[in-house]
Amino acid sequence: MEPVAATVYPNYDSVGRAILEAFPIIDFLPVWLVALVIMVVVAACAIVFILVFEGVGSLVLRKLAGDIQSRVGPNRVGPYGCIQFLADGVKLILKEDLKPAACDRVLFRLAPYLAFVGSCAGLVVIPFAVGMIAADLDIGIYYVMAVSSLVSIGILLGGWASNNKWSLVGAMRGAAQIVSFEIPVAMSIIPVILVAGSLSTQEIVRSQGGLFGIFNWNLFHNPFLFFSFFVYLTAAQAETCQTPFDLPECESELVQGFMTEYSGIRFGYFFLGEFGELFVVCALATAGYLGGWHIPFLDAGNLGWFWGNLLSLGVFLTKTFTLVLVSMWLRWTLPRTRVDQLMRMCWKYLVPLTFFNLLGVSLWLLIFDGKGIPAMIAALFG
Amino acid sequence: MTEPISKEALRTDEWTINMGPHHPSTHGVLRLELTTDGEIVSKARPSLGYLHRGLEKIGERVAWAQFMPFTDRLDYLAGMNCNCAYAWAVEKLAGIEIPERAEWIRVLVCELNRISSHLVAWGSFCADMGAFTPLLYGIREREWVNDLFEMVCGQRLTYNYARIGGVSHDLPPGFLEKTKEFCDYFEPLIDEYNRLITYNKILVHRLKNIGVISARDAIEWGLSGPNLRGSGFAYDIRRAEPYSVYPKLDFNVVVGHADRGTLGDCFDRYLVRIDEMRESVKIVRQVIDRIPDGPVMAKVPRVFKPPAGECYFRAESPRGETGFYLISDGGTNAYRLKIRTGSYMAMNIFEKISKGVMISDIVALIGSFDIILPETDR
Amino acid sequence: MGLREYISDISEAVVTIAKGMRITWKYGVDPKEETTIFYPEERMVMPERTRGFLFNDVARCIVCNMCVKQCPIDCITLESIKGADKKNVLTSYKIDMGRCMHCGLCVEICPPKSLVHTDGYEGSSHTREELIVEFVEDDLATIKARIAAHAAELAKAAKAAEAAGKAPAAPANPAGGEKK
Amino acid sequence: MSQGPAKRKPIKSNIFDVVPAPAEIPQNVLQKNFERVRACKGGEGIIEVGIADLFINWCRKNSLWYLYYATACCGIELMQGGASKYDFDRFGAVFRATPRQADMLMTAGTITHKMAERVQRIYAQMPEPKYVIAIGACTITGGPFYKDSYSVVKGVDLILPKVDVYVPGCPPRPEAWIEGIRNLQNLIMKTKNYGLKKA
Repeated sequence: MEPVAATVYPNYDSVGRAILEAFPIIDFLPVWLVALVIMVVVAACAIVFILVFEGVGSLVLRKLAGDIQSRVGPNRVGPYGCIQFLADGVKLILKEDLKPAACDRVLFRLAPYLAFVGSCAGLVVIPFAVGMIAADLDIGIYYVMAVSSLVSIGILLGGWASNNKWSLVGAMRGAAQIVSFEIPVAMSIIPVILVAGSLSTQEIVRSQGGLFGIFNWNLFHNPFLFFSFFVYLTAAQAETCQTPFDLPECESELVQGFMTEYSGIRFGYFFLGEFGELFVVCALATAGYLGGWHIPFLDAGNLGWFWGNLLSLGVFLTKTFTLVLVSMWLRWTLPRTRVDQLMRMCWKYLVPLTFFNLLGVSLWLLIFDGKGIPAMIAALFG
Repeated sequence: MTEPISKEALRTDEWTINMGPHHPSTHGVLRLELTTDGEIVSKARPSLGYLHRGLEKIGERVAWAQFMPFTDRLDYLAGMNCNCAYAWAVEKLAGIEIPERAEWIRVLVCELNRISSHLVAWGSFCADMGAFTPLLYGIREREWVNDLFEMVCGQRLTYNYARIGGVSHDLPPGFLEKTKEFCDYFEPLIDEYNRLITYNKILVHRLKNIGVISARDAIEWGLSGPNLRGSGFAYDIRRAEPYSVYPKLDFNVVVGHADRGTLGDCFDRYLVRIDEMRESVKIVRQVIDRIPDGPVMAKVPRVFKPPAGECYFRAESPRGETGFYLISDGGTNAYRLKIRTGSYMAMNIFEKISKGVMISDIVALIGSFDIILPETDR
Repeated sequence: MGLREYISDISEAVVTIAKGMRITWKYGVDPKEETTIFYPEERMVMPERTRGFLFNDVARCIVCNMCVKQCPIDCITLESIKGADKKNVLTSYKIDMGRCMHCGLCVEICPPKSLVHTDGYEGSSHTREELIVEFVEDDLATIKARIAAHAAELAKAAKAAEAAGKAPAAPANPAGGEKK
Repeated sequence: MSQGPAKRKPIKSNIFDVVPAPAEIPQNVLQKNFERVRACKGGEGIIEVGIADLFINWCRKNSLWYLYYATACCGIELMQGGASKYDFDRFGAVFRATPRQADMLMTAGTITHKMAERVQRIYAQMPEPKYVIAIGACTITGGPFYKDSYSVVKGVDLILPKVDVYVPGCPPRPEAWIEGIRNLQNLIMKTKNYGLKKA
């Protein structure tokens, strides 16, 4: 199936190619060296980005909590407390590295890295901008679903290795919750794949171009997709263990859940992993439903590669951060569900709804030949 | 074909989890020994005494008037109620008539303190349920009451305001206007709380049909206050055994009415507290309108020696019945001082109703009883 | 579960959550709703009756020992010696601020009202000993010397009175721990 | 009785005036005493810390996560201090539920002999560097329960290895807590971690 608006994208669909044109000397270096350098550079960029996002995110979380709760939040460190995360981070790194005497030492050390890596690995296929993606995999969505499961392994290992009953209960809850909610998350992203006809995230975003870059979003494609977006957000909220579904680490019940015994930077890894996953799911929602990096009323493809990438990156991040803010807003409003209610919600409400959506979208595509409502209206008016 | 798994093979082991004394949601230092099968609790045994400070013993060693500041520490969320209850008890023992204005002032501060206590109870209950914001809203409004109390007696939490024979200070100028202002400000907020979280689907589902106590059970286990009224039994000491000026005041006894689930569940106890705040505002408004002028302190000898005898006085505190049983041998201090508190009684029934609930519901149960540990351990 | 119930379940959840989020949104966007006092830069004006740390004006103290007796927890200790004119003179008046529970019983009973609650509340220290506050600033020798001088003065006055043959008015007591 | 949807008034949860603090906070009776006691001791030496230590200390001081540990009356003031009006979060102090992630133990409330062992265990569970603030009369000296109670620990410094700051009051106002936290921050800024050794 052809994309609805077949915008022709010029040659520079990746930053790497642009760099190759700028520095022709690269052609003469051995391939493995170039590949290694590119990999290291891209990984470093991703890590720096995610660390900055997590630092700023934690600050925004606290500031937002302050706003909602009629107070101000951190305001001592730098103007408006803007480098609070630096102080927190350095302090966490410098803390004593505590391990419980009876813990499983190897697994205890391994777990935080798994959780962190699992959340960061998703960044590989996030289409940040028109030509900015670490690897435009053909199986992009599938890849994200796969690597984000590493987080649940990290949680399970952490809870088990801590040798703490509260941690174990939290870990069990976490594993059950994340595994269960993978299904509604995956099922509510499949309609998007159907519309785009591809698993590649960049392809999905491209398919939403045209019509002023806003009316061809999958969100407005048809009523089922509109509904599917909210189902996805709900399920994603649960998959990333945010309130009201923060059962694995609920403070008032299981002291800190699977993180109870973690201190210092090991706790920091879990914390960062949680934020990283939040970013990944919100970025996926943006890419899948909100038009990704498409700049409203402007065609990113027709700008130069610098401005095109910069503007579309800004648009993409704005959309994603809006979703992150909504998630935090939910977090500071709602109480927490109970574990059996969570499971009931997943299996009795979300999973049937996603199947219903899937059926609806498939029928829609079959009947209307893959056209969305805005496209049909546009066709009506010429 | 595989054989069907027998029930024996599916048998799981129970384990014991220690909850507390330091746990974020045990409201202090309550310790629970949970025997659970996975998440299902088969037995929850409260273990008390981590805050046993010997208050009753202290009451026997210090002079009658000197015990007043210790009653603040008895139920720190409602110091005024304990203050006044102790003062009323000693006055009953010694047969002292206190001035009319002092009675009205005591009722005023007791009801204000009931509001502030229920605010924290509501807020911390919501925080136990995972919603952190209501706690801060509750405390934000409590600050206003704290300021009012600081104006009237000079302390935010440990008031020591009542005296044997009256109250320590008359109301400061402008206090009644400020209180009225608070009532006008606070009353619409209760509706806002309800919109914010009370009828939230998640909270309702967390609370309904959990920890059901029938009225009969509640009476048999000696519950009192909102915990008893949540079971639908309209027993309020302010009505059932009227003291002070409560007979002259118009207010309703709030009872649970099975709003969402079964009668006597956590949600009913929660709603009783919310509605009691409304009733308290109503009482405060009446007191502001009708408070008479006059002295606030009766003539009590400086070395106070009540006649030999005994008495029991009970008052309705936010946590139920706060009763002082006093025996005097005619000396300057009590021969025996026994305190009956609502939280301790709630701890008795805990083991009975916590069978078969989940770990999350244990937290809901603790929150719905609104226990205060110094009151339990004394 | 019927379909109607199923859908009403979902819609009820959405509606109640939206209601709650509207309220937090309102608080979140309105900066006027902030109630924080920026404490080190701003201070509240304390009401008149605030029971902050105790302060004894030792010049006016009559060493009646009432506060010591009234305190339920013995946090006030005082020492005194006999003065020249049969009145007690304070040599030491200590309050353990780390133990004081700010109940105000001692202030209420103080006959000359020399013991008062200030509105001070900031007093964090690094050691426990620093919290025991001594109100008499002079050391014992100074006070004794002052009493001796006063006694001598009294004796001189008495002698003068004897000489004059009439009772003189006693001079004011300078030894009550007057500030220098 | 005001029935129906009354219009909500703007939030104003303090009925007293709030004024800008004077340039020099008037010395109260306690601060005068500190000066006197320190003068008797000969004063504290000035500790010189290096630039790396300054940075580390700055980070530590601005990120004092406290343990949500409340036993009695002071616990309510802990909640009120962390809430809207006083907001410990301004100083980077947020509460953690588990001692493993806490930097600071604020012993809010009475410690009984039965509880003492638990407090020691909580302290042992905290990772270094850890700080202790003894809040309120009960944990400084036993306070109201010093004289007649048989079951109260007469001061938390008897059961813990060190107490950094004592905040008197019963309970101390949240402002006094903030002052205590700032006192601890000053103390942290003077610590020497790895240190440039003076020749």
